[in-house]
Amino acid sequence: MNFEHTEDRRMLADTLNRFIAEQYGIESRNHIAYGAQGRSPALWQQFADLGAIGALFPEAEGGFGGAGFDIAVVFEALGQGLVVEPFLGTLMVGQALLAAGNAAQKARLAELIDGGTLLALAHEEPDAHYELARVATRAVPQGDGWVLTGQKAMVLFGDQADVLLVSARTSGAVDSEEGISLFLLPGNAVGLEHRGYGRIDGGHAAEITLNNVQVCADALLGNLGQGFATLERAVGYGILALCAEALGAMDVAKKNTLEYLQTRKQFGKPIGSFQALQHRMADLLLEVEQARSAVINAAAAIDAGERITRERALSAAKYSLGRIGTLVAEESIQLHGGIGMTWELPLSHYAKRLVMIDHQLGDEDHHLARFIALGQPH
Amino acid sequence: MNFEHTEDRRMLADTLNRFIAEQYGIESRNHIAYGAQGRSPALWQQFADLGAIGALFPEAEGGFGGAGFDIAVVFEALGQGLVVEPFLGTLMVGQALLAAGNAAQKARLAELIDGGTLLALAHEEPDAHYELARVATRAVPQGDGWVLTGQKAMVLFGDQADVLLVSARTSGAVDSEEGISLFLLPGNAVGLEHRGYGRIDGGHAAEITLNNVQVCADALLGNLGQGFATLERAVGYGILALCAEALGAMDVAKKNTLEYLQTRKQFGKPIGSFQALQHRMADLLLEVEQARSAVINAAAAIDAGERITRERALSAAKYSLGRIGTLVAEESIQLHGGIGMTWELPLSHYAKRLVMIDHQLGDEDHHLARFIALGQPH
Amino acid sequence: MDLNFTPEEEAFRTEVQTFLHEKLPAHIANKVKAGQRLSKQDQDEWHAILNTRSWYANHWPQQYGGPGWSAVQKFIFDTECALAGGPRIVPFGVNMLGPVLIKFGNEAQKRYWLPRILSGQDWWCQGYSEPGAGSDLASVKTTAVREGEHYIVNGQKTWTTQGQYANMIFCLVRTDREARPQESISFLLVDMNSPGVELRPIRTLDGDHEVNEVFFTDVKVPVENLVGEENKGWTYAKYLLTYERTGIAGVGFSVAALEKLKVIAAKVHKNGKPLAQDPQFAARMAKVEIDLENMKTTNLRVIAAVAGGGVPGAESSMLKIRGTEIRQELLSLIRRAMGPYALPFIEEAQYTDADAPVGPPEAATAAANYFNYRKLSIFGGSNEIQKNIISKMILGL
Amino acid sequence: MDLNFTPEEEAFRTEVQTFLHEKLPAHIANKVKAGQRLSKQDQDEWHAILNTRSWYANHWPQQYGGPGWSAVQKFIFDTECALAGGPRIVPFGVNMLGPVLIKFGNEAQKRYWLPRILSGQDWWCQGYSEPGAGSDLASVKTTAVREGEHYIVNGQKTWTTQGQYANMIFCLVRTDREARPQESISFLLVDMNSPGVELRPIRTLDGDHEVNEVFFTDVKVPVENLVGEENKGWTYAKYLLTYERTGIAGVGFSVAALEKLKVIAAKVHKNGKPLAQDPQFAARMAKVEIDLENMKTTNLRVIAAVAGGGVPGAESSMLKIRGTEIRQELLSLIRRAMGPYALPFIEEAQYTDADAPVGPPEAATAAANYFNYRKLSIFGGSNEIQKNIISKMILGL
Repeated sequence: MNFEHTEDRRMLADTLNRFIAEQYGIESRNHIAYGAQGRSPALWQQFADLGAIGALFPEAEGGFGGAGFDIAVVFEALGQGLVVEPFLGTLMVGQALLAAGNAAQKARLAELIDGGTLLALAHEEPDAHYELARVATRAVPQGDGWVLTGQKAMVLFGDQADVLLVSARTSGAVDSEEGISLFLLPGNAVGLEHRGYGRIDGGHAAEITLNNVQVCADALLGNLGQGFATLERAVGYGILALCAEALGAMDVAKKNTLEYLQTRKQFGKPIGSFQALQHRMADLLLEVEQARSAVINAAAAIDAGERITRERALSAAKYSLGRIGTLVAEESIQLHGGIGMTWELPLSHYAKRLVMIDHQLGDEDHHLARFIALGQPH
Repeated sequence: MNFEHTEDRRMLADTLNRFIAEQYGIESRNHIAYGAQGRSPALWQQFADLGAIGALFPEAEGGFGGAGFDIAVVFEALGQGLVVEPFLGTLMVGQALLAAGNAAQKARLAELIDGGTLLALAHEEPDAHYELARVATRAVPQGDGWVLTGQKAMVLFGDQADVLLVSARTSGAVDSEEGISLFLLPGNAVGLEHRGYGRIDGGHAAEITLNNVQVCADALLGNLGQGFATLERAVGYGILALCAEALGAMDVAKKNTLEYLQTRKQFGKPIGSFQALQHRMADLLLEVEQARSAVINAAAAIDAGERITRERALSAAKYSLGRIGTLVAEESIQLHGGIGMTWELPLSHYAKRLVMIDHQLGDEDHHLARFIALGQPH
Repeated sequence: MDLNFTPEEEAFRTEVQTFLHEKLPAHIANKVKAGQRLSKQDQDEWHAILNTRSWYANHWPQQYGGPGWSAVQKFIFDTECALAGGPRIVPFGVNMLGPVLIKFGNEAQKRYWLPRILSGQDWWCQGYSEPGAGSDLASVKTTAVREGEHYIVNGQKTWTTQGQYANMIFCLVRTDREARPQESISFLLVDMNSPGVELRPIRTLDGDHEVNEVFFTDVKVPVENLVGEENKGWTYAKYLLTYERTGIAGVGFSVAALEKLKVIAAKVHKNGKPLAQDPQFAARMAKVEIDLENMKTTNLRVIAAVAGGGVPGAESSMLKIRGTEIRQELLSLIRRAMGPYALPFIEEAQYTDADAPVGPPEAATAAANYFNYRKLSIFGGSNEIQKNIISKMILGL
Repeated sequence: MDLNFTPEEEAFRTEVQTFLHEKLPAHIANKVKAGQRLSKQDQDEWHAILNTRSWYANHWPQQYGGPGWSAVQKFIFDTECALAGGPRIVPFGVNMLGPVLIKFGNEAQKRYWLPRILSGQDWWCQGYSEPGAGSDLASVKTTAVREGEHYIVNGQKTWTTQGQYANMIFCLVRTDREARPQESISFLLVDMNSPGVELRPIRTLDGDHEVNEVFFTDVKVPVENLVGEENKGWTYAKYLLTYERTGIAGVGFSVAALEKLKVIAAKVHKNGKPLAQDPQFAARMAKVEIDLENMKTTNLRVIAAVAGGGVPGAESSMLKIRGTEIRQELLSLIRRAMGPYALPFIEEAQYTDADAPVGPPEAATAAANYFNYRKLSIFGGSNEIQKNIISKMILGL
């Protein structure tokens, strides 16, 4: 047993933290995050050059990491800096390519690691509400290829992506795990419409409409109708990433709140001398340490163990980080008082991100229910 | 709108409180509650003489009350005094007699109000876990009457009751609301076995086994197979009573805890001067006031409104009092520290009663689920 | 003990409902129901409509233009208004300053200022909080020094809600630097257009501009703008803070929000079934519904006690704490119900329907309102301060 | 970063499992699994079995008869023991006094007392708490006045767990009335059979007799029973309280309790379906299971930090708080799962199977254990005191 990161990972974290502190300070970050694109292609390129993308993928495929703890280290640093660049989509689509891609498809990975391609996962749909198997978008065979029709919701940077990984149903009922196929589409495919928008916590996303989009045979990723397992694996990486990001963000929120309690005075005393606030801060600290353990459990599980064990650890972590992230956000604001609600204070942006992470890839209720369902005898 | 009790009810409460303070102080109470019978027939008779039983039933039937607020006033006083006498069974069976009894059956009410009969509701069964419609006990016609076979769980004073109101299935599936019939049985019926025991919070109960118990035709209460509505109504009164009892008990627990915080010193100061404890006490106070409102809502609803409205208010109250009662019990003990766990301190018995009330007639989870189910479109 | 409203009260409810049905403009009600922000024009319009029936200053005695309502009537009015989508009455002039003037102002002040409040001629804002003071209102640093027939005011106020609409501000100022805080504060009315007054917006985390900082640099204020006596302002300030706090639980707001939530939970689907049938979400909804049902009665009990001659002291702190908790929980649930659609943020959709929201219509404001209303447990005396008050007053700790 | 135990540690786990399988008496394991109370004989028997392998004093260095285990090994041992139904080792002699004697006792004391602990010849209890002192241990009032070769002890101790089995008690006593508390306390070993020692049982709310009051009236204690230096006892007391606190979370207990709860929830039916399928109950179970999974790793992280040379300070307060919360929640759920059958109370069924319980077998002890274990958050430094410690040490508040 060993709870220290390897030397390599510590160096990676240091490098990222330094780069973010220098280039991605809160003012730059807000400028980028709430700007027209919701991201900075220039800084994204620099992240790639630093190896932040490569760290998400194994050496055998051109990266230099790819283990659960590599991903956790990268996203924890991104969370500390509230980085809004398209890491999440890159991780999920990249892992899907790795898991199910043919040689030609895997070959895209190099470009991806270089930061040259912007990838987006277009999977969730308006009525799914986090249920992974719910796919109403249909792919109908036509000639050598397929025609795709349907709607995709809240696709991260879906308005700017070079390539979208789209899930579509080729058979089965609308909520069946069987019959889901995955397709790689260029962002500018004919019939693909998008409505882009900013997110309340910064960054961009888009609604995607597929109006009889024609794709060739080689657009199919993996086996026909067998896309669910690939999807679950890719989204599992996304869940781990979001959990680690939340951990990074809550560490900053906690630190800011602690400093505020130590320095802010009211009724002539630092407000941190009030016992009721001390005990709430102690609770918060305890919860953050439990959240840290949940991330460690998820990072360890993603590389080992059979499906049920792995997915339960991921759901346990997403439930924990969702619940604790919202708690940390709300308590941090409350302990700050009015100033905690101002745009000017970095804390408020951390609070927003922490709450909104619970709205991505399944909220605490969803993952608690999933944890229970996965634990039932089959 | 008026939140004052009538003069009559205030007098009744005063009388009961005085009597309990004089005759049912905590030492006498514990002697009675944890004694061989778990009750005091002599004091029960005095309660009857004071009108405490009569207050539970309407004037038209020989009582002098019977409204929701009459019942609440009586049981709140009983809760303040931790009285273990067989009021609950008396209320529920008495109300069932009122609702569904024929002239001969109703005639028993006078004796009941005089304290001369000990009644028990024998309804819940081992696998029901609070589900009201679950009745596996069967009544099979034989000659003019019926033969009853089955098991009844946790029947209050079931080992000492003169008369038991027993639910049994005469048709329908085991969990159907249709097909439940109600029978009045003498406590010494042939084939009726009981195993009596003390309860952890004082008072007695018993497991009842019905081994081919033969009853005559006139034992049937109400219409054959239509007992559910009567049962629901009777248990509704029981729920209101338990809620009011819990309110009375939590007022005492709160008062004791407050006094302790004011007088007990640690590190040279009254522990009530520690802000973390102050805030928890403020929370407790707030919860108790919400509990009080829940009892008022239930008492008002039981006399008015159609079934769904009434039963939702009752479930809302039982959920509230279950949740808040347990909270008050746990916090009261915790704020007292070690002394709060001692048998010698009255508080510990209030805490036990508060927690165990949640195990009677449906716990907070059960009533939350019931509140939800009753609110769904039918 | 009787939970029913009297026939007169029920008739009043009908009267309010009819009024709202006839007079509440649809363009305003739609915005309120959608959780959108209102413009100054919207608010002025609604105030004027209410004032046609003396219902705007509904906390005022009849002699000053109020309706002379009981606390129960106010409760009924607030609830019906909220259910119909009527906006909250902006409280600064009519509900805060008005009662102080009526109780402590001189005749000239009452004659001059009260009608201007009713007519909407003056839009008031509040100069209570100062930077770094938080809920410690007695630590006022803004000074007012008497020079002939004027006070010269210097200092800074903050968290001034809707100050950008206001032409007048009522302020707590320090008029004696030597005495202890409670004996050195005065209550002063300041024209926002005076030279030396500067307003700077504070942007909140949801991107909105609702609160402001107000700076005073050698601002000349005529002495007739002093309310009551010099150095007695702390008394008036406390009166203002505790006046008519029986509506503080915001039950009307919550009842309307719960109704909205139920509609959403029946409409939003999770994998083919309404969210209302998801066990965890249903439990969250039921818990807050029960808490609200209890709170309604708790609130009415406090109102009845006040009507019976009691004084709402720490009870209003209880209403404030649990009332805001319930409102915040309801806004959390609306946010949660949106699923991934809580993330998109079209700033314009906060104000107008011109820019269609992404996802269900309720999604447009769900997250922003959730964040915005974190203020409920902070402003107006934070919930922590309310717990201190309960400890002192009810518990005697 | 690697969460796996080493092959050596896994081999150790197997060794422990084999030992438990072979040596743990069934009559003891059954009682533990049923949540029944153990007799002194049961506990003595188990201690002696462990001591055949030097596993009884498993916190001691090898030179004194301990196994020289790492913190990880202790964690594995505790978890496997709990899962197998092995009783908790009674800590007072072996885990509390032992380490103090080893660190601060003189050679004669070590030679005399340590073997008697191992053999079970002495049964120790703890004389720390005093009436009215609660978690404020420094406010010791029991006095020890030196007279020739003896101390004369007067005063009272309380919450003395299993004092009725003990022949020896270690006490904090005040040996200087003038100096401030931390410089006037001494650490004294007292024979319970000395004239003037009186033990009175305290009955707890669950009807049990587990804790006691101990009264000292002019009790003569030989000076050689003083541990370390006079007036330095506070240092030893604090050492005792903070020594080896990495097991304080009680993860083993919780893992076993969760397993028991799952069995119960699969077996107990609510209207025809296992309780495990009731959405609200399933959610309660899942929440505590996840919290426990996280706590396991939190605990191992602290253990690893200690192994790496760190000192468990406030971290052990975190383990104490959340560890006891989890244990109490599991006991609550077992109580809840019993439904109405939580109410029957057959006192004898707490101790023996002779009197069959009412309802499912687990019902016999469910409510009583729930009430009894409210102590977890009170004794051993209440959870409130632990939060104060966290505030001071980690937060610097």
